[in-house]
Amino acid sequence: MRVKLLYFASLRDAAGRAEETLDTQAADLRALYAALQARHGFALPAARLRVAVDGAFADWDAALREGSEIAFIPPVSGG
Amino acid sequence: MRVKLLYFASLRDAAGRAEETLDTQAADLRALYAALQARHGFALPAARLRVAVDGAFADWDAALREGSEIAFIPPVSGG
Amino acid sequence: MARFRLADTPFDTASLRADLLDARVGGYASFEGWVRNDNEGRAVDGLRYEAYAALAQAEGEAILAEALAKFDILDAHCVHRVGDLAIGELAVWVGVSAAHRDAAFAACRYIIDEVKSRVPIWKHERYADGDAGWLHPPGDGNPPAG
Amino acid sequence: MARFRLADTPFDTASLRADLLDARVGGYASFEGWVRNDNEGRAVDGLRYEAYAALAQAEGEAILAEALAKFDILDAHCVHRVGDLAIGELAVWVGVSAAHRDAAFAACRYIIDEVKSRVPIWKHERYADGDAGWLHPPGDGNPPAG
Repeated sequence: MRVKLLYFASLRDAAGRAEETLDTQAADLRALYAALQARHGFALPAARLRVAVDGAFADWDAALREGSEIAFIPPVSGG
Repeated sequence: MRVKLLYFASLRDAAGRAEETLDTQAADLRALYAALQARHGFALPAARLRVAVDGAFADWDAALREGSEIAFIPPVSGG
Repeated sequence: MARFRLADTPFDTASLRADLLDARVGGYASFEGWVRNDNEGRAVDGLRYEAYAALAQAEGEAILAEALAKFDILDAHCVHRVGDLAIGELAVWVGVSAAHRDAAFAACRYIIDEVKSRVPIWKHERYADGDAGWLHPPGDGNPPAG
Repeated sequence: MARFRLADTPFDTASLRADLLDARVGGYASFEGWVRNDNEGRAVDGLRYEAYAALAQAEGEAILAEALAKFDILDAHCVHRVGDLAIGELAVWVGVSAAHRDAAFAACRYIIDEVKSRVPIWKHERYADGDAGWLHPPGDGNPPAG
């Protein structure tokens, strides 16, 4: 399954890139983040993040969709 | 005892003037207002007013002072 | 400088806001009261504010001093119009600067509530039906006719 | 017109305020967040806001729609800066118009609180001591170094 990943803020700094395209067998978004966390050394646990698919917040248990754009949302600090 | 009186809003309309100078024997500010109420037909009872002497809020039981400036303050409606 | 001011002509809020800018400010809350075209279901054409100026000034300053003592704010100003106002005109402005928003909001609310309940300013409304009257709330419900 | 907007350059609050003026408005509440020179005791030189723009826009609009449904207000707008900001610069503005002040204050507070907690915007602070970091509250207390 091929997906596009978007990284923001500290996740982007840790990954060293703002986006990447990935081939993955992850069963759901939670498993995908776990794999990326190991690969990029993300300090933030999934419990502190939200996840969005194609521009809308999604559930961590959702299965991946081919060609979707996935963004991991670290705790926000606007305002 | 000679005092100066200031009237505002509906009291001024009822009195037909913004101020007047008065010779009075009223024992306190409450008695003074009662006399003026009878004279000018003020609709507002003292219980709904505040009273100020020389630019500061005062107690209705205060005695009159020669030459003081007394203002009766109808319920306010700024803002 | 006085923190409370009566203005007998329209005033500019941009410069009032700018006066409160400061590198320590994280939150700025402001409130404005504008002349509405309606008061409790009656169509309003315009209004006039009258003040007992000396006492209004003193009471307004007292309220702003209270706000500075009660809340963790940096500064607060308030300006209230007097004279004739048309629909849509600015009647009162409150601006509060603080490090954080909790205090800015709380102080802004405190100031407008106290100004409305304590400062000797009176509103005379002219209605579309030709009636007019002074507002002396609460108690009589409707403004007096005439 | 969008009620929520990201701005990548400084914006003017006077025209935003003017957009909310209307003869039915009796109360206008606004809130502004400015860049402070201090965050929890650390001297701040400046900061950068980054957003996930598509989702930030959608979430901001959702918050303003919620405010219009929850509170008896006439309109509400919000603008949030992204990019590099210096001390004293405006980071976020909220404006709410209503017939009465209760609803205007409540909605204004609701909007800024929700924007700060839900809209995907992140602050990167540069400190006077040379350190810098992304803020990811709450939990870690101090911003990450580096």
